[in-house]
Amino acid sequence: MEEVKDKIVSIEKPELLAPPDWKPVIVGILCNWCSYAGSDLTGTSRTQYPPNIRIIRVPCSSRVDPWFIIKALQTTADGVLISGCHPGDCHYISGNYYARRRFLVTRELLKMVGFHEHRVQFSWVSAAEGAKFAQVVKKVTEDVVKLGPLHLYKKENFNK
Amino acid sequence: MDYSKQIQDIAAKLFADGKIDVFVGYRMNGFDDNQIPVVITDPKEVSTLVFTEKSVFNLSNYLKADHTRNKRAGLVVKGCDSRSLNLLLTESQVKRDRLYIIGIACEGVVDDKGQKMQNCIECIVPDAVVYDEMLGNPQGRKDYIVNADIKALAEKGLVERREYFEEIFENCIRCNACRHSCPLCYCAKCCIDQETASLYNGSNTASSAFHALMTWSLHLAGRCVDCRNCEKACPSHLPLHLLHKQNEKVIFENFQNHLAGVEEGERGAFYKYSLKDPDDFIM
Amino acid sequence: MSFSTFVTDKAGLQKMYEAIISKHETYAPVEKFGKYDYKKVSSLKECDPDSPIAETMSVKPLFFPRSSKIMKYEATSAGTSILETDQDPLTAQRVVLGVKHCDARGLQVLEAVNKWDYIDSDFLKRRENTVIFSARCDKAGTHCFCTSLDYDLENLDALDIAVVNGAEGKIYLQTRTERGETFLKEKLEKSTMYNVQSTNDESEMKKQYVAFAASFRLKMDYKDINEKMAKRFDSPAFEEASRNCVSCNTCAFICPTCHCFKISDEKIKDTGVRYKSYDSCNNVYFTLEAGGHNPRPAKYRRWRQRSMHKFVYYKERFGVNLCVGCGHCAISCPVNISIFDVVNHIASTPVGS
Amino acid sequence: MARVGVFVCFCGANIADFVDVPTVVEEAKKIREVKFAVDYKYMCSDPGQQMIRDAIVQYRLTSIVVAACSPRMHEKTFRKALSDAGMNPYLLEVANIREHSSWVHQKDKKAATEKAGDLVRMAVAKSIANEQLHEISVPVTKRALVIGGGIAGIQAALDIADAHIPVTLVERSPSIGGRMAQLDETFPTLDCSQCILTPKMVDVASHPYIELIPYSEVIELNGYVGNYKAKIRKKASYVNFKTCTGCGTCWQKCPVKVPNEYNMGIDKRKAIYTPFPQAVPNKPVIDAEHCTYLLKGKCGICAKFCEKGSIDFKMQDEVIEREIGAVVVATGYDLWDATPYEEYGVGRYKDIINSLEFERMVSANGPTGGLPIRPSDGKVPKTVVFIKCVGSRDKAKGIEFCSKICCMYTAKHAILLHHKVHDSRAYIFYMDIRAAGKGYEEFVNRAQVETGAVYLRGRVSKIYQKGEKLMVRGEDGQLGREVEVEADLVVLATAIIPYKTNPALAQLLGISYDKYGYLSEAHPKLRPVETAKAGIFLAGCTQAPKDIPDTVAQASACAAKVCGLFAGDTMKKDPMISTVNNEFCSGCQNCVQVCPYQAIVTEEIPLGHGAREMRTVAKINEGVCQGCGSCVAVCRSMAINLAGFTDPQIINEIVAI
Repeated sequence: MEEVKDKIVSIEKPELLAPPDWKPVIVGILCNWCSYAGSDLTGTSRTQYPPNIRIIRVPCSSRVDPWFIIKALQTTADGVLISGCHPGDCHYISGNYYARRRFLVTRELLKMVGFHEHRVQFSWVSAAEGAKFAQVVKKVTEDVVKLGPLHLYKKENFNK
Repeated sequence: MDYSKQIQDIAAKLFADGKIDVFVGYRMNGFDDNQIPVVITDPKEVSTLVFTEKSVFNLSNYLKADHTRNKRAGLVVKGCDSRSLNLLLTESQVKRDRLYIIGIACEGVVDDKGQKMQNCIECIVPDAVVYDEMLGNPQGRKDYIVNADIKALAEKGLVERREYFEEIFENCIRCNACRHSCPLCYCAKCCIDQETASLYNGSNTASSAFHALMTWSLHLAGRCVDCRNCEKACPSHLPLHLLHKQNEKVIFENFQNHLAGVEEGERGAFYKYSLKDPDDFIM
Repeated sequence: MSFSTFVTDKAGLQKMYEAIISKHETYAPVEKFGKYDYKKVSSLKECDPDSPIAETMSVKPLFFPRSSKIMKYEATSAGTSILETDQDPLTAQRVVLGVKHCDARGLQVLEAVNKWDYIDSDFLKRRENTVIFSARCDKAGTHCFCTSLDYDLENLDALDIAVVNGAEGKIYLQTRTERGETFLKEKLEKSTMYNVQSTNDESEMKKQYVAFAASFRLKMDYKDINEKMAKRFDSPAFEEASRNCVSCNTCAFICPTCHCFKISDEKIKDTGVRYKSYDSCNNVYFTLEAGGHNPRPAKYRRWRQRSMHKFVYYKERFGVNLCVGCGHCAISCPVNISIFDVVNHIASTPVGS
Repeated sequence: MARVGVFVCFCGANIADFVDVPTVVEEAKKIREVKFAVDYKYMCSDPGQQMIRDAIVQYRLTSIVVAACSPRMHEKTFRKALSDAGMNPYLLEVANIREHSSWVHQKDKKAATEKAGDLVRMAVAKSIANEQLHEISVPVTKRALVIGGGIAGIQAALDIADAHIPVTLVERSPSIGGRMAQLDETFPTLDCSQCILTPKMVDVASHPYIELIPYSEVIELNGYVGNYKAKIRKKASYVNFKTCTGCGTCWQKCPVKVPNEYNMGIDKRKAIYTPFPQAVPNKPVIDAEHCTYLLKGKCGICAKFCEKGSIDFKMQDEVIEREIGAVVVATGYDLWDATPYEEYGVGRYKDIINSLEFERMVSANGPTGGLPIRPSDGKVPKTVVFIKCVGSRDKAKGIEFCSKICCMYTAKHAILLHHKVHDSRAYIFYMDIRAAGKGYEEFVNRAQVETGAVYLRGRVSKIYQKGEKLMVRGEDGQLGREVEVEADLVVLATAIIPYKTNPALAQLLGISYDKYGYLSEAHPKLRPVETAKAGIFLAGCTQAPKDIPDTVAQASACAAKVCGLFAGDTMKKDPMISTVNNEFCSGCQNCVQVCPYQAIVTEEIPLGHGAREMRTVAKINEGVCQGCGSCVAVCRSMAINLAGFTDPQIINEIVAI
């Protein structure tokens, strides 16, 4: 478990202090053929990583509508990780190329409206890269812990 | 820039030749020197048509309406308007053979206060890209300029930007005027209004506004032609162009200088890809 | 009960406003992106009680919020329980500064429907606990036509305290309701710093009203407008008039009298919030039935509904027009459609054509 | 209202040791829609599955959540359990609490338990939005198209046809046979290549279920698995095959001489020719690029001498269509052009040849009558240097991969050289000897012992001419010194690469290929025969370098796949594909753009009820859609949804965390 230090502020709203028992929630959206298989490999090889990520399976990174990211940020997520096959390895030939374009634009737009760039991160993890998946999750979790809780445009009834 | 006479003549001739059922143009609003769009079905009204630097509204928006969608229509388009019209053609929303397009080599239009609009100052494609007839002297393609507001925003800190945009989303009243006045928002039912989305964002709160505006701007990313119909329609005067200009900048700089609707038959930036697209932001 | 009139000057009025702001929960037009909206203020510097009418939003959201929380609930296997209801009970008195006459009149018009078969106690309570100071309207805007409707400037009781410009920098304060009378009296008793004098001379105010009434560009004879409209339900003029409309809904969202709303649930995990939010009859989905049938699929039908509701149905039911002539719709409309022009045009078309 | 059953697995100690399973069950029970929750030691065991089946009936459950191992592991097992209980199998959701929780958070049981609880909550939320899905049946056209008439194509065609399934075999050259027909003897048994191949070629020609279309190419493939439509262009042969007897008078009389491709250009053929004497079909074609009559309108000697009048100079290319259900691609290989090896003098020295040229020389029906000669002076070489890995395993100049067969055929060449020129000596420069295969190691040993071939481990650094000889300078890695061999002939074992038209072919077939041009298999280990596009299979060197046994094995595997595909009248397909809601579709066709399988077409529907005006909407071709969801994400109006991964399902998951 990532240790939460006693004074963590939300980077976008420095006036807000994180509660002492705050634990970040990271929404991970993984493509079925590479990254989800890679995350399974992380499990089978018992590589440990921080427990803050909640994984959602989609068939391909091209299935990820930027809308999902917005939705996650509005509700449950302090951070979002989206992972797919390496370029050229897409199970569906070209899905990740389309996804890559959308991700770049979404990321830059979110950055402009005041989200820290580490709130939403992307990775290519192949089915063989169990160790890389663990590293990616570790990095994203560490980043988000540094950023503190996300308080932007949250739904009123969201309280975790 | 005054093509009122020419447009009146062309429209009259089109009606006389039986080539069109409706003509979409501008007329004086009747109380000050500003203009409003007009949809003409009666040839007698042709004399009310005007076109000057006060002809601001993007008329291609009217092509998605019932009374023009399946009719033979004549309309006037400036550079930016023609780009959105081009996209409507590419995305099969209107049929080219039903349209008679009067293209304008636009010298820029002015807002209510007589100031040249920002999008005209930064205009890249002043001449109509699709037309049957061109009025004015074509000026050719201009260089891409990064929007001044975007440049200024980029220099601000994270917290400052957040505060600025928080005000935008808080002042949004969710009337959806931006969407309805956008020529490229022609969906049968907007995703924002559909159950899947509205289930969590039906309210008019800042959070819902954030969701709606962000989704909207991403759906227009690589398609928005910067006509600013949305801003003209916004009752809260929100600087909505920021969202679009930011996307436009990222797309232009990273995806082979893509500009929406400039080339015939070219779709939005999200419907194609290049192997050379940036990859360095991905772990 | 008799109401009183006072006279003061700009400095006095400002001092009084400052005192009110420091004491009460006060709302006033605050500028953002060139548009004024009524927001809670903590000093007079933040706001402008004399904001230009063309750039000021309606005061309606303070009484009928754009989105109000009906309730917050929790649903688990143990059952469903309501955690909170009623967004703001509003028990303390609050003050709104700089409300346009027409806008205040809109609230009065709305009271009728809120007191009708279902009593919207939230709306009524909010009105009950709010003291409204009017803005100093002295020149009609381009799209203003409030005087053309059944509306008496001189005896308007929709606002609590009328603030009117007089000659030579004089400013008249006139109480119009009991609430206003009590509030203002109490203020004036406590302090003498506002240069306020009681007066019986209303002639200057009257002169001001006359000048104001003369400044209107738009004028129409409203007396038989309801009858004329009612006869022209089938008029093709609706179709013609609606042609320019882009169905953007702005008119309804900024209208001081429109009160259509929708109910939506936002549920995350076990907790949900039920909101009541603005909607517009201009929206094509407003009348869509669950079975898929839409009684008002065409734009002109929705248009007709909106016009008829404002000038026929509401009048029949409550005796007043659901339009106060503020012109907000025409100002905000991206293609400058004015309901004044439309109604006038329709009323002037031959019946049955 | 939804009634969800939650089944949490201990997986022995795998989950239970690191996740507090009873707590997970208690957390699940708090969710409003959960009507039943239980844990068990092994949910995938028979008793475990029985618990699910019983609970479905007893608690009238509408969807099931199993919290256990990865769905990639046991999703199918549990789906079957649902079907057995009479429930739609797609109402199952699996919460992966083993790979994603217990195994990766072994040091923090509290956090792992909390996470497992969240994963269950997400799966429950998703399952509420699950819909009943039904496997899709697609009708099948029972005819296979085999592209390429080499040994891979021949074998696949014969095996498929033997199962009484019609086959259309398309070959680009005038005769089938391919590379194998050019070989002399084959390793490791030294069978005569022609002797074992020609009977198969004849079988192809005479098989009632095989339609052989030589001298033609596939130019278009539309449709989807089971329902493809192929367009094949038959190149004009200018010879009427129906009347031609193959007597041979025409090519004897033809005055035009052209380098003979079959013999690697060592000798000449005529402008009207059959590639080799045993060609199938044994009918000549006219090479339009060289025929004097076709180029200049004069000559026509062949027509004058043809007794049957079979020559038809007016013949045109013809495009024919075939409806087929599956495709086997077997386009074979080509040799890499070794020109980048400047230090070897490739192109400058005539006496440097490649292995196929050597193969033709030593072949009994070859241009030199089976004797290797020096191209420069026609003398029989005494000292022959063979250089392996020319282009292969050389990232800098050539290609990174190993061509796999060169070790073996070079050993064979050494033996053949020894057989043909008894007093010769072979020097073989090699990097490694890769002789993995039945009898292969023995064969290499035999080459060394029997022929006295000198194996030198090392790269050749330079070849230069010295008088008539070629001096080959290289390194003997075993002795660690430089060696120089005075050679009469140098044979390069150049890398083998896919046929140059492979990328174009892959594009027209809609399958992927790698950077070398090899067509990509669906999975390198478990689906080496299939491509990512259903119904298209790969055989032979079009997929990767292979020797004959491997090629034949893969071709037969293709045949088995094709036969399996055609086993029923319809095919079953996963129902997790996209669907279009016509009400919301605005017909922008952006989905058509992004679909990698061309699975989206458009259709015209009435604008409204009974309207005459039509509007365009997207339509998903069920047979083609593979369920990637690219179209869903680009559909702005949310008219498209992907069954099994719909927007409501994913959003439910996101907000349930």
